[in-house]
Amino acid sequence: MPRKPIKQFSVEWLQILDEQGQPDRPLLPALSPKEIQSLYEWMVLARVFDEKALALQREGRLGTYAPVRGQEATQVGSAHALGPADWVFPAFREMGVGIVRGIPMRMLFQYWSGDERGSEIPLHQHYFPTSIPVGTHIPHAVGAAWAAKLRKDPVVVAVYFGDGATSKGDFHEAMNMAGVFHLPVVFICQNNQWAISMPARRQTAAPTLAQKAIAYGFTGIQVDGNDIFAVYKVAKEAVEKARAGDGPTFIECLTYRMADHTTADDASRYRTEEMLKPWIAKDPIKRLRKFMDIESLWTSSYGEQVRTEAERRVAESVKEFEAQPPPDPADMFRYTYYELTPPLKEQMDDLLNFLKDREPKKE
Amino acid sequence: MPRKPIKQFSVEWLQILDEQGQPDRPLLPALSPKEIQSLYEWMVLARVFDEKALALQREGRLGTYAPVRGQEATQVGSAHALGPADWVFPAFREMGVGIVRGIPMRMLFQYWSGDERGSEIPLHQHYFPTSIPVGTHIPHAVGAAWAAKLRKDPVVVAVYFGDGATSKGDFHEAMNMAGVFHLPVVFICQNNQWAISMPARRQTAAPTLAQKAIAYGFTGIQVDGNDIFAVYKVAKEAVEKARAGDGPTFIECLTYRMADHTTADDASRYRTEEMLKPWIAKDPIKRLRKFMDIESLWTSSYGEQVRTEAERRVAESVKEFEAQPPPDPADMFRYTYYELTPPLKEQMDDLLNFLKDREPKKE
Amino acid sequence: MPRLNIVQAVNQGLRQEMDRNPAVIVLGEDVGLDGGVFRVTEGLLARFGEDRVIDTPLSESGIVGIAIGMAAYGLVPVAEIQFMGFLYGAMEQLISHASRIRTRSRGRYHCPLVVRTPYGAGIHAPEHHSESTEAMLVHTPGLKVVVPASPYEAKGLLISAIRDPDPVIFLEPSRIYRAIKEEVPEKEYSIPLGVARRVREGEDLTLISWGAMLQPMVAAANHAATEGISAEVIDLRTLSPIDSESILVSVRKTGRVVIVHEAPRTGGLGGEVAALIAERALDYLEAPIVRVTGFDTAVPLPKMENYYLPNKERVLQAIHHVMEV
Amino acid sequence: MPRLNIVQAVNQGLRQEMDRNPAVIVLGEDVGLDGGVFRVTEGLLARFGEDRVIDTPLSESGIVGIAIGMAAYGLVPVAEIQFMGFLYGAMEQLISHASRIRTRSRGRYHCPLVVRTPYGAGIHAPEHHSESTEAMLVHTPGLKVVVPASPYEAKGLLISAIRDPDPVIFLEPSRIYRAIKEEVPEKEYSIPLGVARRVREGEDLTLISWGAMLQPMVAAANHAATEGISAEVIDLRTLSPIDSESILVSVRKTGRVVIVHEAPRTGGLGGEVAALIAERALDYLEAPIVRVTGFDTAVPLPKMENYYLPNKERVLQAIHHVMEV
Ligand SMILES: Cc1ncc(C[n+]2csc(CCOP(=O)(O)OP(=O)(O)O)c2C)c(N)n1
Ligand SMILES: Cc1ncc(C[n+]2csc(CCOP(=O)(O)OP(=O)(O)O)c2C)c(N)n1
Ligand SMILES: [Mg+2]
Ligand SMILES: [Mg+2]
Repeated sequence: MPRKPIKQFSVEWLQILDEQGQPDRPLLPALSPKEIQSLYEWMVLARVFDEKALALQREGRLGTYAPVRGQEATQVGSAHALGPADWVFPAFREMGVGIVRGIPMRMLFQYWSGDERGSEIPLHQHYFPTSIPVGTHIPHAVGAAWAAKLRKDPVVVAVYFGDGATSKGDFHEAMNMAGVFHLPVVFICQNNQWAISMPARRQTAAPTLAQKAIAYGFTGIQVDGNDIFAVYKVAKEAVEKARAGDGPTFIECLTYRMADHTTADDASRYRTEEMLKPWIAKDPIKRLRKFMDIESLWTSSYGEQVRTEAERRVAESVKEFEAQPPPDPADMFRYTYYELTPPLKEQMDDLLNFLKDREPKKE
Repeated sequence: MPRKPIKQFSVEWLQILDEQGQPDRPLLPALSPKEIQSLYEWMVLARVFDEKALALQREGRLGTYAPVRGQEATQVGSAHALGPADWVFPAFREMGVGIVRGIPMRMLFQYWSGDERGSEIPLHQHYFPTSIPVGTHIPHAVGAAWAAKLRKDPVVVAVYFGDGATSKGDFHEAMNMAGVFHLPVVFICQNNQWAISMPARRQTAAPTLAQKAIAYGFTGIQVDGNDIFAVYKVAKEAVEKARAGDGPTFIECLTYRMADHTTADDASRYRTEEMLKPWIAKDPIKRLRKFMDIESLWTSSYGEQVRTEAERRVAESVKEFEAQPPPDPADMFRYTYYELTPPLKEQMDDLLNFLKDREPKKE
Repeated sequence: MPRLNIVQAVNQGLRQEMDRNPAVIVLGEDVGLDGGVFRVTEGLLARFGEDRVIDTPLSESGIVGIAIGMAAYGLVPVAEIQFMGFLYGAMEQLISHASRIRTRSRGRYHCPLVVRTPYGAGIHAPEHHSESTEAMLVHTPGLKVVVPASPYEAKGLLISAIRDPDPVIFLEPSRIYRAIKEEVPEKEYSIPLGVARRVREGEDLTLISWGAMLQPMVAAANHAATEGISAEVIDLRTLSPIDSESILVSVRKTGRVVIVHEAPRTGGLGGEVAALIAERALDYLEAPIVRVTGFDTAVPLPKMENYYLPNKERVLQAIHHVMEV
Repeated sequence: MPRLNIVQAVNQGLRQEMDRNPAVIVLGEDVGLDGGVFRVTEGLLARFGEDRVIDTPLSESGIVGIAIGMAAYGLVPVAEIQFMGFLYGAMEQLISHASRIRTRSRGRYHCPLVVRTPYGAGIHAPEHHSESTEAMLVHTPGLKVVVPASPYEAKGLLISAIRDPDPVIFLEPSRIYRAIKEEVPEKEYSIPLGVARRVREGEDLTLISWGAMLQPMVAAANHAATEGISAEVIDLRTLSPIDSESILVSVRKTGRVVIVHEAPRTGGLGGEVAALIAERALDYLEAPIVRVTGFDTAVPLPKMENYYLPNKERVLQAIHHVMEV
């Protein structure tokens, strides 16, 4: 039946480094050797942090933890594209982003130990506290972008979320508003191909997540999320476009969750070693290392030194984290409102009196 | 920057009758002259119903009412594509669909008079009661389609909603699930270009609503919603496709809300006569009439007869509607649960005792 | 002094706060050109422009969600949800985020957001236009909940709500939007949140309510006066944090209580009020506490809503009941 | 008889109902291959296949929304929401639709839907994994709300919930999912909804709770017994419709009441229970009603959740308090 095509759309894909670290040279972003090294160092730091967090969790020194492993290029590459005045709205698996933004690792450990003081992130880092309900923080980013635009601040807002988040209503409402209001937001979707046990291909019938942006009238692009140059380059362009007033971009970073969903999960229930294996070969840190090797930016002594330094910093942070005094039960009441309301004041006094004669109960 | 295009999409448009009623003949759907006449008759009936409802509302005999005017081709054309066993999930402006499905007009009047008995639609009509919260009924349609599929019933589910509804999270979650589960649903979006005072171009940055289906991995198409043949044809194909197990379709019917949003609205606050004028020329009933004229299916005496018959039927329905006894206050309690719970039983008895000695208060 | 209705009083309060503080913005469905379906935001678009008066897509969760982001960034958004029955779509944003941004960040961020929404039955509207689920919001720590019952109150409480550094849900009783006119000072003034209002002094019993239910309650109190019953009438006006002191002072004086609300009885805020009294003023009670409320049903469509809604007669019946004990 | 924990008991109940009635289906996030994050649906996919055990996208509103459509068509969907803290996204579907399909259609359609969700604090989980906002659901006419407090109860109540022709929210206290094992009959049995359970007979005071709070309450009652205080313990188990008769019978006997819940105090269901008593058993009360509850704050992260949660000592303190009056 002859129907008239009235609109055409296409979704593009970008990869710069192949699995062997071989670059498509004309595509390489303008990064100095030093910058490239620092990208590598961030990724290693994120990896070491992650490994330490898992170890602490196993020893009962941390609560449930959501590992980053495999997503370091996506996180470090995109975070590096942001300026210090830009704002970040993370979900819960963004420790790599947090580390690049300069959030003290001590606080990240604290957060995952179940201590609220880990969310007391200094304002100047423009890094919003962790949002647990999947996808629900995406509108916050859009609202902040409106505010920045209204204030004429040259600020771009980046919001991070996963493949699972794209199914949630709030993703839709926020994306749509970003399109309508033409806001300076970069949507960074880490398609790590799993939402707990749900593979991405059962999360949606769309063959790419990038094409979801078509519904909102702006560009979506898919990049190799294990290729830090591709991620950085696309993110940088999106940030510049947003800063120039040219509206939002949706970036699907195709990557892989190499670990369990969280320490409370057992991925072997729903995925095989076979499924994981190809992604070990695609490890984003390995890939950059291969490239750096080719470019003579990497030696084994440099590699060792980076690892050792990361371990030292992480160990230091663990020490700081574990040196924190226990939280004050009054804190539970203090931050509910600007001022304690009369009912809260009463409840706080009741609890404090109750505790006065008793050891705080521990389980 | 050379990015590799990996996916292409296009959105198509269908019109069969132009504004003068001139058909693109090869595209004409296979409809007998009698069927064409009955489509015309349904549209006129919907129009007459609508006019009567507005008149009744002005006289205080009906409550707030949401007029259909302008959307008759969209509603009648798509409803005609459904079989009697198919299910319909309407929003609130679907009186044209309801009439084609055989819902007694008496009940439609009742509903809009604020009488719940107007929603007591016979089950065999497979027409779900009106859903007021915009977009929130779309998942119901998807769920019913799953059930039908599970039961192996050859049933297709049609769900109606407006342009405004496409911004709501539930639209997104439902569309996505329909795609993932490959369900027999036809999404019929009546883009009447207004959501109360919001023009469709401010509802979304997407130039068509049809392209929203790309996000969910199935086909979206835009049709001229004032062209009953185009609507019917596309709907029919979508219904057959769904019935064949080939999944959902999203149909954007581009039409126009010719009246106020509801009788509580005053469209002159946000749109001018100038904006409305072109759409008067595109009136869907006029257009079919012109075509029928060309085809010698329409004479002025036929036209008059159709109108008179419609008026008679509507007048009859008004009579039936106004002959209904007042509702029984106990009904308020009866349908909350299958059985009256003890608290409800008590509350009902309290009210009935209270009322026994008093005239029911009227305002 | 000009006599205004609630719509006009809220409109004036909004305009004055927007004049005073450039961080205050308004957003919602049809709040711009249309001036809101009840005309509460009329004229604001013309005065403040599209940057500060934002017509949004049809997205309740999105409206509240973006308002949270705006607030975190430093604006003071006043979001309109067209009817309380459509607020449920935004519950996750309210409960999981708006109410917790402050505590989650230990005070680094806060959320000085106001969500205005018409609420309550009695306007002969379709389904979902008559909700009064204020109890759910009151049960959400971190939110404040305010309900004005007259034009003067509306303006003063709205101004406080906008200036409050925490998220405030501002429920506007649509049934009396235009039903009452009273003198409303042209200049800005505020009424503190968290403080109930004694509408009528009395000795024999205490009547407690808020919003549109004040009217039948006061009518019943006036009628009772003709029978020699002296009723004290309290308008809670801030439902969260609740002013238990004012309630208790009155109940300790009168020893008898009738609570009136239009929400369904079970789980309504009347239970909380009764519980406060049963905890703290039990010894003063001379009669069982009586609640006059909506029923545990959906609010029926207009043809039956007057059966649903508490009215003067039902309140009066309750007054007689507690006085007879 | 096999000794099961709550997870196993619910699993067995689900399996048996699915065996018995082909219209019963299960849907939710990770309910298939993964067997649910708490393993409650373990083995169901293998037994019943993908048509009846449906792994859904991450869409809480969609899950409840499609379940409503399924139910209207004739299925009996049992939807899992992964944690109660994610139920808020489905509030609009629950309040505006699930609870009203029957009344809206005057009984033509109904909605025999069960929404299961783990609820409550005490599992050392991240934010939003510790919610207990049952009061909001109880305040929604048309829903039923059920909370089992032990494995035996869990299976019997679940089977009733599935067979109930109305929408039932089934709240599973995650804190005691695996903490209690008890004998659970292999064969199917049901426990009627709407009827409270007397867990312990007593004369001096009545303790009322539900869910995971039963445990500290019973522990406190046992301790009080060693002090010569005889506490009657009531497990409400169906929160809506509430079994006021059982409450009143007990209170009329004992004259003293302590209500325990982990939800924030203000607007919690304890208020409703207290109000029922203040309305109907005031004359029997010998002491003020006392509520031992969570605080009016968000549930804190694990490091502080034990400060938040009512425990045996706090209940005991309340017992002493009401006994001293
Ligand atoms: C609204 C909501 N529903 C369910 C959950 C439980 N949950 C936590 S993470 C997760 C999967 C998220 O998948 P994705 O968005 O892809 O992020 P990823 O975990 O892969 O980083 C689920 C279902 C939640 N946190 N929030
Ligand atoms: C969730 C929700 N929000 C707001 C409203 C108020 N409202 C009723 S109709 C409408 C506009 C709907 O626009 P559209 O979906 O295009 O349908 P149309 O009215 O054009 O038929 C709005 C905002 C509502 N009913 N439901
Ligand atoms: Mg993922
Ligand atoms: Mg429209």
